Amino acid sequence: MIPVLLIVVPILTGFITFFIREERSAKAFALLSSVATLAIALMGVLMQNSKQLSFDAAWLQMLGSRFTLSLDGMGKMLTLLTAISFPIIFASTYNNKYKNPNAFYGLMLLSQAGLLGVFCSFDLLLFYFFWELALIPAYFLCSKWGGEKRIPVTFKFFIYTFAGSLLMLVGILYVNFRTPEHSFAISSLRNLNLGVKEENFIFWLFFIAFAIKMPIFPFHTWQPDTYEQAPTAVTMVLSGVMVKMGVFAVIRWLLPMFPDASYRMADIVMILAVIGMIYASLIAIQQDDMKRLVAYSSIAHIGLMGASMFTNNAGGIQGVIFQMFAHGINVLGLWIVVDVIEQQLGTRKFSQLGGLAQKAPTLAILFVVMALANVALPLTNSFIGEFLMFNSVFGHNPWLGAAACISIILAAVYTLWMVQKIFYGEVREAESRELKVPVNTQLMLVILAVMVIAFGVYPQPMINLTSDTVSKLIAQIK
Amino acid sequence: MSTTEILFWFLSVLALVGATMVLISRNPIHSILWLIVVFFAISGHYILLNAQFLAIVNLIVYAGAIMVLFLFVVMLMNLNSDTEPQKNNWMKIAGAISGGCLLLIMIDVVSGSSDMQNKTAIVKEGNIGLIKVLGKVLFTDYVVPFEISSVLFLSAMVGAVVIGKKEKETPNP
Amino acid sequence: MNQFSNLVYLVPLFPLIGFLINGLGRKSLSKPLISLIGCGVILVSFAVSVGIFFEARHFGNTPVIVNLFDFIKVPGFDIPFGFQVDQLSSLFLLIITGVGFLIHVYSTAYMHEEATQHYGRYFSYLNLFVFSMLLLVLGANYLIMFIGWEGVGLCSYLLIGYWFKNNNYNYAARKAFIMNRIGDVGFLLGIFWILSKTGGTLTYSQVFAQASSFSTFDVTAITMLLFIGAMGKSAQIPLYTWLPDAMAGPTPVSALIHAATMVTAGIYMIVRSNVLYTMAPATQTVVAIIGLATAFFAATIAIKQNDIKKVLAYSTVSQLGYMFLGLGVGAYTGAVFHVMTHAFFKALLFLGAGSVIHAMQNQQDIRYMGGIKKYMPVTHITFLLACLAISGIPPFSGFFSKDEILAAAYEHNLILWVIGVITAGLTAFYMFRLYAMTFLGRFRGTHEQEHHLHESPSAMTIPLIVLAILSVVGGFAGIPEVFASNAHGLEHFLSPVIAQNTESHQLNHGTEYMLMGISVALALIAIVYAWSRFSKKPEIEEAEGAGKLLANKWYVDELYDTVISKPLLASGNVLKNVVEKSGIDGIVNGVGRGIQYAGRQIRLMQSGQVGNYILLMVLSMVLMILLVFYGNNLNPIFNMFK
Amino acid sequence: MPIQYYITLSIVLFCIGIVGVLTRRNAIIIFMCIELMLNAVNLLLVAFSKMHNAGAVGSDANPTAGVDGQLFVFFIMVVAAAEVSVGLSIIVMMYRNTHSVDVNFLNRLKN
Amino acid sequence: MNTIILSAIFGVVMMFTGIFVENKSAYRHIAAIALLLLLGFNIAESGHYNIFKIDTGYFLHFEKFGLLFNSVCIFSTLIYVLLSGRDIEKVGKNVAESFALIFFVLCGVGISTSYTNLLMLFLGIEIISIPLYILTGSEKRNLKGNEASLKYFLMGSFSTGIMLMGIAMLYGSGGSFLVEKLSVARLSYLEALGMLLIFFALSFKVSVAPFHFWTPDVYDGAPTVFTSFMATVVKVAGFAAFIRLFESRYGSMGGQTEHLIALAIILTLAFGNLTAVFQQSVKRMLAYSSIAQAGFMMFALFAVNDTAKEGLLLYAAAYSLATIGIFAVLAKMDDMTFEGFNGLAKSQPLIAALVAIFLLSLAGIPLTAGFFAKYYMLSAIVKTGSYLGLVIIGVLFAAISAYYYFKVIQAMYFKEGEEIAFAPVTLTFKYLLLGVAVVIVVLGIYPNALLSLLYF
Repeated sequence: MIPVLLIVVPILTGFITFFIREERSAKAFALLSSVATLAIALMGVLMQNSKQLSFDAAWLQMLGSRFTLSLDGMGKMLTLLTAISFPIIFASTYNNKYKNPNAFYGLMLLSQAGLLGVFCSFDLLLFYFFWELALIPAYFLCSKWGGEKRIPVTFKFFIYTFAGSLLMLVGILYVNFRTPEHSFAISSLRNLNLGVKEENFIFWLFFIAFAIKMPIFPFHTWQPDTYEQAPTAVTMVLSGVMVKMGVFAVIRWLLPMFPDASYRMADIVMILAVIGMIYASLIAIQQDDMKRLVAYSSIAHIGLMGASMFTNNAGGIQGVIFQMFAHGINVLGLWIVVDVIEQQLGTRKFSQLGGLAQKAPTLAILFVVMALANVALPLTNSFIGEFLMFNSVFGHNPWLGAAACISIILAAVYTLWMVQKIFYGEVREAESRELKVPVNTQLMLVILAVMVIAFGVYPQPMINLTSDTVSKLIAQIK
Repeated sequence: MSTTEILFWFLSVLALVGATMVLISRNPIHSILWLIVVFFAISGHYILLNAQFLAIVNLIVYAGAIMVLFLFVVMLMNLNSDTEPQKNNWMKIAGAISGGCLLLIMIDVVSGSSDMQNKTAIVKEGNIGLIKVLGKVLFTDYVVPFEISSVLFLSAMVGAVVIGKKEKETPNP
Repeated sequence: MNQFSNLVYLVPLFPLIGFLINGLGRKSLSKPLISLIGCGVILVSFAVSVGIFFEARHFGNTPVIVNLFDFIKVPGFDIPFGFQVDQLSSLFLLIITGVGFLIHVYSTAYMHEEATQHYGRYFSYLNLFVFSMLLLVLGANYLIMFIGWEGVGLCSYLLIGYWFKNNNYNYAARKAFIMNRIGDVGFLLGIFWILSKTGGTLTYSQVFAQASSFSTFDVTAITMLLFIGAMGKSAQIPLYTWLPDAMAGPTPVSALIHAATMVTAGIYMIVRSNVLYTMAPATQTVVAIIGLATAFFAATIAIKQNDIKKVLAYSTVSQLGYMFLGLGVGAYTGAVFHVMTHAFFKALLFLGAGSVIHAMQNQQDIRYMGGIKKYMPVTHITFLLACLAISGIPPFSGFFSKDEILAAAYEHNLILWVIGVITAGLTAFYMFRLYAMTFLGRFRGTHEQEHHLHESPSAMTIPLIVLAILSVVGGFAGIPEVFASNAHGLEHFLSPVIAQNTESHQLNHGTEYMLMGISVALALIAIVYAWSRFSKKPEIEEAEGAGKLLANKWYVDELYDTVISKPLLASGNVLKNVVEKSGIDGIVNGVGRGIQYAGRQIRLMQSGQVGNYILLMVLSMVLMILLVFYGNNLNPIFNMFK
Repeated sequence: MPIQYYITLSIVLFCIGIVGVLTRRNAIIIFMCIELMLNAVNLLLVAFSKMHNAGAVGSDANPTAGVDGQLFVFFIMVVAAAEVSVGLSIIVMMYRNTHSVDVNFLNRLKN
Repeated sequence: MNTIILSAIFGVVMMFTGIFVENKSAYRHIAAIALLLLLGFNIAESGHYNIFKIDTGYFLHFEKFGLLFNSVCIFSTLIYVLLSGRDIEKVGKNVAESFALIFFVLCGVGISTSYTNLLMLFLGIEIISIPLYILTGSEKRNLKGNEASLKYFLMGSFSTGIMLMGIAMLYGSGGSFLVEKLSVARLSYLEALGMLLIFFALSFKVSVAPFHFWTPDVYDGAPTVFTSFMATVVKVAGFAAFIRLFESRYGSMGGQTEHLIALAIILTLAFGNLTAVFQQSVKRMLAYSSIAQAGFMMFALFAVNDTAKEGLLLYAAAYSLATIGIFAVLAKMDDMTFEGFNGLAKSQPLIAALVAIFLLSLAGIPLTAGFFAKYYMLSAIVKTGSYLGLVIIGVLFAAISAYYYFKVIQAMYFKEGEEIAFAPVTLTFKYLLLGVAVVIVVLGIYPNALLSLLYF
């Protein structure tokens, strides 16, 4: 029942929110709803092997699809991430004003439902449904409430990801056709028996869709623009949770379905991913806009996950899953700070910022914590994931691992550059405006910072959470 | 060469010449007249094939009714070779060439068809073309399409009324 | 029995608590309270460390390992969050907490003028620094060491950039962090390599136990990668340029970085991994050569520096080079010994320099000092003692430790020894150049500065005195056999952690005396020359020729800038503006534009003229009939879609 | 007569009709050419009808074989008549509005 | 048979209504009631209830698929009349006749979905076409309408000629007009050529490239209400006729047939989608998009299996309903360019939302019927086990199609416009539109709601 509740609660409340015209009520309602979802997700995480964790009902029997939802370790991890992110987003941006708040919050909740659905579904067609359900509200959110160039940019994002999804749809149809019982259930898809050529081909159909979503070089160009133009609350969803869909999907679907093709293609994918890491990092160094910098840094981080997924290494995959969570938390923190600065000072350009540490020391400290997590400093949560991932990449191919490690250095370069430009140095004359960090935002940042450190110091419970998924997966691949 | 064959070739040549003249005549009225010639030739073929009913209907309906209608319209509009719009030459050439290609290909394909080798159409005999036979089949087996074609006529009638009736406003741009 | 050692987690815990209290309460706590907490926690750690140190004598070959919890445990590997207490780590604990405590005390006076809030921030950073360093030396496996390793990098970043309004300081801080990161990547890769060989463990005891099964290539690779890490952290060629720049931080921080913590991490790590290094002679050679080169190279630069802290910084680099030379020739104990003595006198030097700077109102250029001797007697005496110690004059501590390394080098290769001794001479020269220009001769600063010149408060002088005593007597911990019967106390103490000590006992006493004699003589000549020359005629004008080359640090910074930074930034720019915009995004947008273009062109077929439409239809009919009846030859094209 | 003759004849007529459609601009002539195409089909159908009847001649199996071909021709004529009435009224309507029967005269709808 | 006869009768009834009833708005009510009856009797026929006991074995055969298809068409027409009835009244003077013609078209649809004889195919297609020529030109004073009508008529008759030639050749080869007598495997060139010619002609009717040229011009020129009808009910009926003929029989077209159809599909998708991208007018864009959608429906023809037929049914419903909905809204607007939609979401939030749902359905976004329609089509091809490339091309073009559909959504939601000239709509209109959207969403979540009717 838990996964059903996870999806139904945001959908229902999302629709209800559409009808709450009054701004403050809409906000409060959305926040409440997301907290309720968080409570459900926590219940799910705490439950062990309970029957409550899965749900199965007839749906499209003619097509062989069933309404199958379930929460395994990885699912728990990501539903938890989603469930945590939304209250934090709502709370930290509580003071922001949006036109048509009812639609804004309603769409946000719908997209949350889509995300949760993606993480819970164990039926490939159902998965596809939620995959799209998460996309459409995001499209509307970005196009309606975004920046100046929002319409063309978001449109590109939409068409790009939509094209990817459609390719995946072809793949889905094909694998469904090739299962003996024409089923979409993960259990039968695991036993696909495809020829070498066709498996490779179908692998790419799926992978491109996922790669666009993640995004992996060279499918990434939609991402910086979209992050830049989207309203920051939506950017948080996009980069905190939504990009994880691609990574998640690879682990949940791609690897078990096409273990052989994954093995054959591992090198190509990993090389692409590693190129992307360095490439994105180098570009990040040259950015003048906070959002774009974080966006490129996100590409670099995801690149590592992309490389590590294909290493066939339990530790590596565990690292990827852990890192999905960790990266979600960290990047959320970064975006919150970006949002505060943008809301209060009206700019995101480094060239117009400086010396904010004098105006808002607490914000500076919290931002530095997030920045350090972004460079994967030990005892922050992302170190754990990155350590496991680098290790697996290195174990797969030392040269590739070494090349990937360059990004560790570059990450430090651009992240510290950003910290320095924004918070250090003298206060800019042009920006003598007040910077008052609202209490709610600060509180959320503190929560995030605590999580960053806590999971960095004591990650084992989270790692244990996903061990079942990984061991199953590895057993399947081997 | 028997009489039938002579007749066949004569009618064929007549039909082809008539058809050709339809499209090269500059004056629409001439075209219509040549088309009537073609219809007569085709009716001649029908008679040769002992399909008297169709031969007569063809003359009455086509050469008689339809062509007269055409003639009326052309005369109503007072069309003649001076007002005749001409296509530019390359369009004509392109049209002729593509039509010719189609002709060549179709002939080639059909002549390669094995089941049409050594088959003949019976001329001058056989009674299926007679009114008696046709009428019987038409009103027994073919009554359904016969009735349904009335719907066609109804709609054509409605159409002629709807479109043909004169309205008084000035045309919209 | 091991009651202290089992409480080892208290040692890093107290600085951590201090960090948290001072960090979170920096706005509400008063300055004295902050000082009390900041120093107190270190003192407690020191007390525990002393207890541990005395227990550690009796450990023998079985270190105490305290595992707190599973840090990372996945199929494939298992890394606990554990501490290892043995002779080596207990010694380092003592140095870190001991010297660290003195520096803390010193800071209370030195930083007194800062606003309370920043004062609290400063102490919390210092505590964090000590905490990280303690983690580094206490870790029972390479990962925990790495945590501390990166942690000290972070703290150095925070402390160097402590005055964050100054962008130059920020650049220096960033440079330190990034240079360290480069080394860290090497270290990390080394860790991965170890992991791939040991099947998932990083715990020292297990790694070393399995080391014998590693191939030579693996061991060489691992040790080289680890050494890259050490290069970054301990400022060896080519990753040393951050250290002189790190002078941007407050002077006590420099003392902390250079003396007790951070830069010695590389030495510690290699000594800790001595089992591996001993198995990789190729790496050892590289370590020795790089160490020596750094020692010499930095010493040459130090000769021409005019910033009091810069001279000391290059001397640190040079001394670290010595230590690596020791490691490279297998004198692990010697290296540790030198770390220890260096900690004493270098801390003393920096704190002394800080005292001078404090008195001179932040004037750091020695060309504008001179004759301070009479104003600041305590500082003067202690500084002189430190200079003698670093120059290797017996019986000061530096003599013994440097001698041990040189002796080992001599045994290894004569050339190493020769360059080592020359470097020692250079060391003596630039130290006394510094000493003479600062304390001797005539005061060259402004009147106002002269007016303010007076001895520092006792919170600063007492640590100086304590350190001075240690600098003088510290050498007896590892006194060579030539002088005493129960010699090499340190070596005996450390012997359980050092698998195979190649240090010579074979050198006969005659040779040993000769070596000592030569180096001491050279040092004395240099001292006398420097003293006499610079006390009378200070070097005030700009350097020229070779001197300019040295004064500009061999233009290494500029070289790095052109060879690494600029190309990196330029490539970033090219990627951003060309590859990304026109290349990849260009393709993506090009597809879109191509579709629009195709749409525009195709729509022209829609000419609006029936004739054209029918013509196109007839033509396509022709083509399609052709395709169906004559199209067998086209099959390959269509099969592409299958 | 060999059926091939008839087939060839009607295809030639049919294609002449097509060429007419392609080369003329007068809507009425184009329409006439379409009628020509229909007549070619009619001729072919009748010929086929007699061809299929050939097997039945002299045997009692199916004396009316081929009769549906001729009936089909009848229906084609029916439809043609209906089409003519609609078509001519459309042409007349256009002529009333534009005083032209040129099919290219009106081409506001394009692209 | 109920549908065919009743729709003819209702057509006549509508003609007489025109004579005896003065009140124009009564026509559409009568038409709606008639359609409801028609729908009822058509459904009754699925339950083997016939009013007329006529043996039609030789010409018509009524089976589940055809009847269900009729139901979809009649239902769509009903929705169409309800939504756009007022707009029909505004076109020309002969309103009752327009309704009558619509009924005659439905009669043709009934024939097209159940013929077993090529003669009936011919008659059915003609019964559909001739009223459409008239409807297209029913705005007599509108030159665009004149042009569209003339073009449609000339090209339509031309394609009829082609089809007849094909039928004649089939007759020559097989000696019969019965569909079932057509050989499954290719026997003779004559027959193959005949099939090919019929293929061309039917491609023309359903606007498959390269025989699609009439479509944009005619749809654009015709009065918007009738475009709506033509683009939906008539088009899908054409497909029903198409698939009925070619079902399991297209082997008789010759060896390269698969390739031919694949080529036609690719061309159709390319022409439709690429040209639609560039359009400025929503109406014309919808015309091109209908070509693109035809490309997708052609997948059914390519695959000809059960999935394809189910899919075609679903496609017919999804596509018709969504398009009718959009056209109904479009007919209320003066400015039919994309700019005309700017800011619609503000002035007409509900209608904008519903139009968005229709567009999403056309684009094939999940949770709308359009998704499953496309899904079935793709699935049908995948089930043939080959030609995966075709499927990929299909989805890529589907992605392009999202481009122009979303342009409308963008205009409605994200762009600011001046006050929109939007004809006042009744509450009924809104609720009806809402109902259509609900049907689309229900089919998008549970397509079996429609498809299971095929099997019970």
